[in-house]
Amino acid sequence: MEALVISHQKQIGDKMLEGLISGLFKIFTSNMMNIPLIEPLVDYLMQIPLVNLLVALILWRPFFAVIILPGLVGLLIYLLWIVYWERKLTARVQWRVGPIEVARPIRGAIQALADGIRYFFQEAIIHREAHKIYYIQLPILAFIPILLPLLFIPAGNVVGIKTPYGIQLIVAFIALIPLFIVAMGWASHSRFAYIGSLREAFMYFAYEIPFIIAVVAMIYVYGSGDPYVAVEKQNIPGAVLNPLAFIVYIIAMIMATSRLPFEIPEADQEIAFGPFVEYSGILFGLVMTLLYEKLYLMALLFVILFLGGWEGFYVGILGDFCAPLVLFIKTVVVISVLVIVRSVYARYRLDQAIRLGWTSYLTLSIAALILGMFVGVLV
Amino acid sequence: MEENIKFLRSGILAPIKKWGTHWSLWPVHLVTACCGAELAHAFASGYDGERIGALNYGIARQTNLIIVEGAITRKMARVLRITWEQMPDPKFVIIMGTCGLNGGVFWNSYHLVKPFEVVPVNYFIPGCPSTPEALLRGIRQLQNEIRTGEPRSSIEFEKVDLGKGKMMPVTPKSPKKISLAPSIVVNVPRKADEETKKLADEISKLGLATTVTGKNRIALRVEKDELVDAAKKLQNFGFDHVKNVNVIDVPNEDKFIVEYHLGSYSKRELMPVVLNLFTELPRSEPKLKSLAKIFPSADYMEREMHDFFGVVFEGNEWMGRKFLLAPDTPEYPLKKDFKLEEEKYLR
Amino acid sequence: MIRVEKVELNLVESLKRHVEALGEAFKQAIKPDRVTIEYPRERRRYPLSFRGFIIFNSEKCVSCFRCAQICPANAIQMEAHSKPYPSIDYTKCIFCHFCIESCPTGSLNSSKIHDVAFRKMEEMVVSANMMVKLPRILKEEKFTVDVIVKDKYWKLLRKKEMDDLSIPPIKVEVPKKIVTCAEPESCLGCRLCANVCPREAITVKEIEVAKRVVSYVLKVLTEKCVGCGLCVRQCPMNVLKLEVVK
Amino acid sequence: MEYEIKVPVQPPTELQSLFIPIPPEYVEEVYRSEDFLVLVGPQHPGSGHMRLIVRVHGDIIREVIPDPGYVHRCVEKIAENRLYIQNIPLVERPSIMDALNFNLGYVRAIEDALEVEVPKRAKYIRTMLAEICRIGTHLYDAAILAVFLGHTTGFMYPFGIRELICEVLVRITGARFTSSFIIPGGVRRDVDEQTLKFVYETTFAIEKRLKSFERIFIKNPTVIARLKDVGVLTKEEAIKFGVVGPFLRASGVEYDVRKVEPYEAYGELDWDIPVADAGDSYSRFLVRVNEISQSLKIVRQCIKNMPEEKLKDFRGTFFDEFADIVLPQGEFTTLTEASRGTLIYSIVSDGESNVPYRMRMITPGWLYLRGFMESLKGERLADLQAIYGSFGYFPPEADR
Repeated sequence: MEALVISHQKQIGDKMLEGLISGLFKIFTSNMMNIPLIEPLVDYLMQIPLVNLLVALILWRPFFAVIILPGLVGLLIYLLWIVYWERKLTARVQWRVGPIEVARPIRGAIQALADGIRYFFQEAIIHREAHKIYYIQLPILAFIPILLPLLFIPAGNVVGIKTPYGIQLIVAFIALIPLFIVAMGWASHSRFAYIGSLREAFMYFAYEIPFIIAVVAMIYVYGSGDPYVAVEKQNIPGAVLNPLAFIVYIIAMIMATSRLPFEIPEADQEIAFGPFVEYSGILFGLVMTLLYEKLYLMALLFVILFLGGWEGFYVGILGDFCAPLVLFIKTVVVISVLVIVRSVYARYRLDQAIRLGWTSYLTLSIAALILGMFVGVLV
Repeated sequence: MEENIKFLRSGILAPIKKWGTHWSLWPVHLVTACCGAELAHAFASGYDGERIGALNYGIARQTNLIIVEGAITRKMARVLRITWEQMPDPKFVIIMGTCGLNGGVFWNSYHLVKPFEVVPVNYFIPGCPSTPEALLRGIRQLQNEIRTGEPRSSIEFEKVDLGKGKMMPVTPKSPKKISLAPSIVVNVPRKADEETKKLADEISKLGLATTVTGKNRIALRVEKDELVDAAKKLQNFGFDHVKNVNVIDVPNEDKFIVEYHLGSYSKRELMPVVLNLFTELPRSEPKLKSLAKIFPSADYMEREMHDFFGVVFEGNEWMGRKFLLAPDTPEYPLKKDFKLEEEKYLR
Repeated sequence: MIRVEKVELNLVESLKRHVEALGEAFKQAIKPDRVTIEYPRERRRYPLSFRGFIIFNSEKCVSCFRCAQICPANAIQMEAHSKPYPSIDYTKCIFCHFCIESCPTGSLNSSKIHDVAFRKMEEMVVSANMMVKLPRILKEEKFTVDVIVKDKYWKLLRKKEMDDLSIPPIKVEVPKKIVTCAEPESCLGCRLCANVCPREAITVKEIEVAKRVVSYVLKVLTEKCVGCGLCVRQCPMNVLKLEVVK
Repeated sequence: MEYEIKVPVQPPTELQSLFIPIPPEYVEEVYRSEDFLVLVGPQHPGSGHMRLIVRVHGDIIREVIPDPGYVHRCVEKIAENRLYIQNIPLVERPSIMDALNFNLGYVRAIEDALEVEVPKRAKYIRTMLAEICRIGTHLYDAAILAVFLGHTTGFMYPFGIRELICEVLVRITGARFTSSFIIPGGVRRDVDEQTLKFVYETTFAIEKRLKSFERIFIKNPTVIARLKDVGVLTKEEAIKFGVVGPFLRASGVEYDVRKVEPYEAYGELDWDIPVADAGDSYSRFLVRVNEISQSLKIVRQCIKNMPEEKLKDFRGTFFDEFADIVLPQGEFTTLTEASRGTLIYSIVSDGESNVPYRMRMITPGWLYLRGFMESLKGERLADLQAIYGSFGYFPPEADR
């Protein structure tokens, strides 16, 4: 009797599992990417039980957008590339070679990987006066505001969550990141970290308002906060539609991600990396990439708003994969050009940057807003 | 914990770790002395240390290599140790420059310590300063050591038999001749041009006895108590800053000679002139009034002389405290009774 | 006198300068004026006047101690081999090459070796018998780089060859000298000169001139004397002199 | 209206464990008055080998107390124990990029005492070398200033150009930095025509490269924004605190030892001293930039007017010629215009020993340290590095 009950329960369990799997499978397949290039392979894998679930999951559009491209995997590739490229480009401008000996045939392209591995295996020191729990948690928690915007960034029909307020949500989540940096500075309990946190907070005020106004100006131009509408309306790129907002956005990107000439919160020579002064080992590896990740998010939004988003070339054989790829390539190119400012500019002082932010820069952004309203009426 | 460390050192991931560490030796920014100039060359456009993965980086926490650039003084030794302790494991030390090895030209200095007694050292690089190539060679050797696990010098000397013999019975005399009873006169009159003589006469009219000690050099002797008055007079005359404060220790006459070299920036005709205002003090009670109030430019040099000789400049707020020297330096090292180690010519 | 004017930036001037700076950066990014010598792969060719590790020629050395005594860092100390020969302590050597300049016979010479890393301090004390031959150093290079300036433009010229690190010894033209006694009557007979001589070329004989009056005869074996001058410097009465031999 | 908030203040304990030359009462007083002590250096990316104890009120610097001596290597004491000739390498160590100026000053003091006449060709070679070192030092300082402002390209370019200067020095003297080339009565060896030609060509190459540097750093608006009107020393202040060299000239005083008391070949050449009136960090920097072009001019003139003359080669006789120099009794003071300002050697001799009885060496860094500290007062904390860089403060030079 008991055995029967168990087997019955087991049967019910099996059935439930089966139902779950088939339900999931149905969800995944209903919204699956269509890539002609790998179709034979996908077809083959789909016949293998369980593996087909995995394949379906990977090719499920929301999953693909968040985890693969332009999401996490893309982010990782971008990180390895940009850290290397920034060093290499800077070296090129500076009459030298840059990292090369690590892998000479590919011009040292895996230098960032070597540094990452070194960080990973290095001792992570938590010094005595730090607030231990927050000190360790914050670099990891800081990934939340990095990952959340990825949900709303669309690439063609590959999108995490589709909403007409996508742009506003992305901006809102990006605005969370400085909070974590300030908190890290506080948890570090060090003089320079303290000064650095203050600087970060001040800089936040300097760039955030013009940045939001620039985005709002573009929303006026397109008449909607929906990324799809924005991309659709860009027969002429947004950069031409509202060049003022374009300039404001570029400066905001530089300011928000602490690039020179606005590398004020970190200010290596003044306050020794400010909020990150005490971090070492893998924790420093995490916080060091934080601002690169922020740059990536802002550049994704930048491409969507000003450079026609995923509209570019279309290769039939890539199918749905084409749009994320175009978006990704555009983003990386934008950033790769942008990092040249590191080798051109000296650092502004905090008060100069804030004055700039609240006077000419704010004025420029308001002008961009007014222009955006006019253009919005016309388009 | 120890197991974990052991796993990291020799476990399955050890080769990856070694590879990462070996291509990512980041020296910390700890400039300790003048070899820093060559270090900068090694990491600047000319040699570009970044090629081999070494990126000069800001502070101790994020780096794993200390390059000790030359002399480590008693003051700096503490900082070196603190920096080394702040660095996360695994960490390495390279010493460049002879100052950091056995002192080089400063081998018998009273203010130097040997860095290899402060921190464990992986490689030593000779040279004063070491060339950028030598520094890169040091980093390269360290990379090889991390990769292969066996430390090696990059040079091999070939021995040639030169026979065996004895040193001669008498050690050759040192070339130094040092007078045992030196007589020190700082105002030896020397011939000079007319202008200097005229100027000396003019200054003499202020009621101060001058000697011309060369072209544009005038010496002026005053008594200890008259120093402040004389300085005020000279300030009104046009001398506006102190170029040098000097103390000469003459133990066999039991005196200190305290000199102030005055100059002028505001009067064109006084610009080339260096006026040596000096006075003598008994060695047992080396006290005099400070001139730092009249000439603020003398302030730091008076503090320095207090460090070196123990002369008390009354009125200078820094007296009784060390300024330039570390707290554990021998007392008043520039006095003649403090002797340095002598040279040896035989091994 | 040149008066440096105060800079006033207006918007136009400022923008112009921004463009200039960015333009320079982009120009370099596209066509860099690279000046890097990639050291482990290539080696800069230093001129023959370069001051590097010291090479020693034991045949010419007269053990005159000049190198040891002129050394500002006291890095050279004499070591007993068949004769006293200099040994160099590279933990102290500052490569000023006063020793080479002082050597009257040209037994010390420079080389182009300078890029050396030692593992231990003890290895850095180099005896005379290790300095005779050019030491072997680790070489990884394939190219040699010359710095040339041509038509106001600075270039690096790479050649696929290994640089010879030895420097041909420079001929020293110092006339040979030997020691003579200039004032034999002042001799104290302290025998310092005889004892300090590395070649045992001086003998001092005692002669009784009258009762309790002793005179000393100082004899120099001219064939043994190499004119190192140690005795001249040692003599407390300055009775010895170096004289040029024809 | 301000309310006084009474909070028990506890000065940080870590200050006691460091070697800090200020009394604990001072620390306590600072913390009671709402101020904050920031220790900058010696292990800090934006400081050299010295500690600055900065008392800040908010972001404004109230007072800076220097803590020098981290590179004090006792040159003066050691010099009393060495032969005159052995001191030549010693005196150039404090400032190795400026070695030949330091060397020259010391040798001139000996020559002044011994009244030696120097061959004219040797004088021209010395002048040329001194100016090459001056270019090198100004470039070095520009590079350090750039890196303090976070401008890495501004760091790399001057150091790239310095490679050429090192090449010139190594061809002439045999060493990249510390050449010990100038000796009493001349130079160690003659310079051949080919090298002189190379040096001549190099001056143009340097000029050409400096154009790039000018576009990317000197005229960069961000650099001007950081340096202009920062750390101002008025003419009166500069004189009062005894500032020297280009920093004095930047405050409007026309004082250059090479002009007021010409030595070597400076009296015979055609050149000018740049002077600025503003006294701020940017004019301190620009004065030195202008000096580089003047120095290049001097170098070219030296090579063009170089007299043909055979110089003595000291090889083999170096010891016999120089080991036994004995200076006459007295004190001999020479002023030299080193790159960063007036360099003073004052040698006291007893007339019998062949070592100096006392050698006083005052380096420019030590002389303008006071002015540097005064110029920091009232500025923002972030400007500390800008002012530091604009002074080109090099602690080994100041501490000796």
